[in-house]
Amino acid sequence: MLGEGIVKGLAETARNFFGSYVNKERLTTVQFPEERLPQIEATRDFPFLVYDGTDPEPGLRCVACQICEKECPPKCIYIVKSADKKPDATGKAQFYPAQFDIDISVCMSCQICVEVCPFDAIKMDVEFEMSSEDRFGGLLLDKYKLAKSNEYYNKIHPTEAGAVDAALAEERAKAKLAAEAKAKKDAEVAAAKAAAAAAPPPPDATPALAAETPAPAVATASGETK
Amino acid sequence: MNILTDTSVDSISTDETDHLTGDLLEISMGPQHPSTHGVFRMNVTLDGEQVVKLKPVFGYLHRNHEKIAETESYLGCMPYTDRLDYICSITNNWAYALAVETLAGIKVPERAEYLRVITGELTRLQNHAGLIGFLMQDMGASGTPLMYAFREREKILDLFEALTGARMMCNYMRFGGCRCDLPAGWLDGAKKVVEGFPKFLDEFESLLKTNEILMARTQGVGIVTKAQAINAGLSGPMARASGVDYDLRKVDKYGIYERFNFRVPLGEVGDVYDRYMLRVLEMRESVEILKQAIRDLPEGPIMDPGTKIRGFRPKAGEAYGRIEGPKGELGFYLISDGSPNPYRYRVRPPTLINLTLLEDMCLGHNVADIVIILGSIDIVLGEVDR
Amino acid sequence: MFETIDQIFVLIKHWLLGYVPGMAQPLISAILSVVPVVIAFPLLFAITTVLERKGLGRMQNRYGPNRTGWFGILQPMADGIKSLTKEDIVPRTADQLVHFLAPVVMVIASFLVYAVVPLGRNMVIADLNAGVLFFFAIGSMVELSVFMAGWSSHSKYSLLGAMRAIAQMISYEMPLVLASVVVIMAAGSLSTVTIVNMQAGYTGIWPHWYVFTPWGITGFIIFMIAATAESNRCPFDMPEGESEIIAGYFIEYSGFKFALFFLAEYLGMFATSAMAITFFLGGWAAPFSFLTWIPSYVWFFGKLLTIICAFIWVRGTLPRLRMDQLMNFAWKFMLPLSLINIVGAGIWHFMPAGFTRWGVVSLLILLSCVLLSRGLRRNKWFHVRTYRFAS
Amino acid sequence: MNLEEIKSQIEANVPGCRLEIIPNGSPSGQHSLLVDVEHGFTVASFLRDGATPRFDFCSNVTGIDWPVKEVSTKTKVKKIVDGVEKEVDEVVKSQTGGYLEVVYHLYSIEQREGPVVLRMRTEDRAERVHVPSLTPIWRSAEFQEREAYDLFGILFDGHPDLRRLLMWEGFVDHPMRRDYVDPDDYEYEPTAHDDVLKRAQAHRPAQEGGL
Repeated sequence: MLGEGIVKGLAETARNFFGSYVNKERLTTVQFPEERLPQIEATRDFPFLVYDGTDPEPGLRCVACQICEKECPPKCIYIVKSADKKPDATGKAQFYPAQFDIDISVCMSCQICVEVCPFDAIKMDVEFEMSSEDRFGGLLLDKYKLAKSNEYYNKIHPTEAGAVDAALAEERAKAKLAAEAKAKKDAEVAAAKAAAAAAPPPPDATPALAAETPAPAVATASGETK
Repeated sequence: MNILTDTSVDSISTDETDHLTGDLLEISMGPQHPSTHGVFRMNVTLDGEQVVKLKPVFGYLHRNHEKIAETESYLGCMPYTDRLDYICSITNNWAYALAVETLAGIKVPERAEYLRVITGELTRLQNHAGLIGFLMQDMGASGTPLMYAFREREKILDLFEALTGARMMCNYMRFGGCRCDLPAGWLDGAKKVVEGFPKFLDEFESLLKTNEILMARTQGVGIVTKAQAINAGLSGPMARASGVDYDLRKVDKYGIYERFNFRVPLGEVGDVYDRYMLRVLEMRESVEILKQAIRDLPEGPIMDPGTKIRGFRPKAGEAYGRIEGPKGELGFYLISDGSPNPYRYRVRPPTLINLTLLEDMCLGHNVADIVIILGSIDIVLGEVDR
Repeated sequence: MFETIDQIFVLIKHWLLGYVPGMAQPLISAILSVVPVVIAFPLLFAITTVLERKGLGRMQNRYGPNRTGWFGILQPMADGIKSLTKEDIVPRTADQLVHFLAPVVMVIASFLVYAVVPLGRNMVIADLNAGVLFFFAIGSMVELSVFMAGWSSHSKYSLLGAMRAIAQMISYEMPLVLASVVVIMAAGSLSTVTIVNMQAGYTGIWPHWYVFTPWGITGFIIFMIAATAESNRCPFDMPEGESEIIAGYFIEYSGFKFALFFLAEYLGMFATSAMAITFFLGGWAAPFSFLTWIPSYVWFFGKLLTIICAFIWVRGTLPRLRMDQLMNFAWKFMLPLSLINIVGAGIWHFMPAGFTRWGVVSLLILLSCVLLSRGLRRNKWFHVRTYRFAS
Repeated sequence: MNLEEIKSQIEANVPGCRLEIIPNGSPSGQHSLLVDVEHGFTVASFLRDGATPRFDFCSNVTGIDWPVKEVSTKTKVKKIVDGVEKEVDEVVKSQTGGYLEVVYHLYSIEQREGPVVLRMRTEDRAERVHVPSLTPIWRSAEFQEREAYDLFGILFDGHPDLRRLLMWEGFVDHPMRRDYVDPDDYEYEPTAHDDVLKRAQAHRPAQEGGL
């Protein structure tokens, strides 16, 4: 009979019409500014820089190695490496980015910078309400705008950050052991010059791995002990 | 009628106008037109409402993807492939990863292969769901089927976000495996979505399958014969709707597709209705594959440990890798000269080649049919123009 | 008491007219009748737009407008302000005068038809004894304005839209008129008021509406389908066809002129729906005899809203037909069926009351309906297919 | 299916054609068949209609630019230097490239075989850039050959509608060539720190003065 399919379709829309009043499954719209979806942990949008401790200035994990700048597909990262070294959060002297800018109007959120970073210094943010009236300047984030604390990172990506922290702690512990061993050796060797070498290393700023190890260590501060 | 004649560069001359029957009307459908699925343009010559000539005009979204890739590392090309066919980024990743793996002879661990199948088939589901919704929208169904399709697609996009961090630009695969492993609880969510999907298909079918208007509009419109389809290089659901038994999942058996039990539906006529129905049937088969893959997913590594992602330099040589993308055969042709950048990086865009027969399909039909024929080809301009 | 509420608008009018000097009375009386109608129906238009958007939204599993005012009630106000403040663009090559006149003519024509619509008991602007004729005559003025709009815009899309609109409207005017002929035959009058009065009685609690006869229901369905096409509603919205020819004949209109077209379209839809109510659904008459205490105008607008909801429902479900299929449907199905329906009504008239005439007329109409639909289905391309799988 | 077999099939059926198997160094093992330009069309139509299996599906068509490149190969040669015979590294410089290449990837849908990679080379990169169009044989090559013409400047003789595909009519250069230089007069989106920005800024006064 002509019209059978049409009637079936009408029944379907009627079912959906009434269903949308009773069934939450059918009405999936979220009223945005008032309601928000729960944060999905893996969500990513733009990169930010992680710092340890409370102060971003020394705490930045970034050592300006510029790998991300080279690997960034749309070339939105701009880094100027510092000429000098400054102590970082653990107290070791490090190069640091004198300038670290990300043009998020160019960034395409591919997170390749995160993947290639050997220092776990750059991570993906979840902040998306970043509209700005200034089309160019407002979307160019400098290192002060980019720097966010490790606590924040732990808050937005708990699983991932937990793994990173554990790995870092392990690295540091290893580095500490190595440094202690080295210090011991040094102490034995330099027993005669007792005053110079016997001083116990500070608890956190222990000298770390040998410089040539490319492992993702926080710091290679062997220069200090030498 | 002079003013009504388009004077653009590639306008078609109307010299052969028969003055007894009146002038031909030339209209430019697109680049700003609601149903060209992006910035696509067709120069259409009409006799009344009948199409007598149709010339597609491309390039409004051209960004020379292939040239960009020549300046990027092999890893850096990966996020750009997301932006080819931005509806199904994961299968684009897969095709590129497959091409690089063929080029460098990389083995992919088993778990990664399963993850690829799961995400790839989910991509197919959401692509086809979106497409049939858009096709109905082109047919004038004021958004209802589209919204149902999007409601379902949304669930799959949520899964993608939970896995890869992004809903559409997933950037998920790497040559030698996948970027990240499943988060906790993801598989259960996926299982729920996959099991709920046939319900949506049933709903969609009862809404439209026997609808007289749908049948009247789509049957007998835009017919492609089997011989035409093969000769014009049509691939994917477009070719299978014309009866070409050519599904790369069966033919090339890339990845681990030979382990799964699924069927390849074939059309008889090759008209818009067949193309629409084939997508519905393919979704049902994809659901079957997904069920099997989720059931069998093994434990293990997700990346080949021997593959260096950064600073990857394959040996000089070339490779063509292709997969059965949701829209057709998506191929990547790579030439390496031993440097970290591909010497030549070529995308075989399925939708561009599927458009080859657009004029042949539209001739003699109405303006309204152009829209649904184009809709049934399933183009994405990001891939057509690259 | 109920009588007073039912007649309240009439009483107010007479009370107001009492203060007017005798000479000015006809003019003031006309104004007093016209102004409420001119206010009420655009108001209904505003309500309908919200209703439509929210209804469509719910059918599509979303909320619809809910930000302006309470639950989005003020959305049409916002839309109106927006369209008023928008720039009025006239194409350089357009025929300026005709381009300006087209929406005006359309709105005027749409308002004029309300002159003969009985909105309630004793509530009609002009009880013309050829009211039905007036309605169809003025109704076809819309075609003129559509063509004016399409031609003067000097755009190919609007030309296509205008051509489609003319072809469609003229084709569907035929079944529209023929479907109402059965009512005129039964009522024996062209006056809308008489037609409603003929249906106002009750047998027991059941009303004497024409829709409760075999020829009446057929006529009603034909009338509604034709009315859908006349008012360019889905699935017959080819003249607009936003996915094909974008907006059809009013593609080159913007701002308030566009809003006027929109208004006129909805007014046309209300008018044809109101006529369907008048012809087949007993106008302002209550559906059951024990419900007559509810004022007549409430029944009228209630029925009107029901029909509008049906329109929205159909729009939310169906895809659009193609031009040639639409024409086929009009000339090969609707027209013959409405002619047979007239024959059926004639047979009904000359047969004695009882189940026999019910059976005979129903059988005649059903049979012809099946035969005609088989004729439409004879097309090779009209089947649910089954698919094979590759081995 | 073996490329050697196909080569011998073609040689037996298309007299006079010069074929060469280009080896592929990568693990993919997709070696290709270089066909001379004069016999390209005949070879292709033989592959579609006469060969076993019949290659009825032309999947991918693309161009490649090989600019002239100096390759220096080091060989150890025995030479008499200062009257003493010594083993000395001798650098032999040779030139490769200097042509445009079209690549066709052919499959057989019937036999499910493939790919056969067919290559044709133009004589040089400037003037004699003609190859026969295979669109009359495989319709799927239509847009792809147009694209190769557009982006590489390869002229396909016998193509029914050889116009630019992606760039606009009136665009002069061919952007996929290796030595292509951006015209530098587009409206660049200004981005901080971008060398593009610098170029655009440097260009702007000249443009304003020039126009």
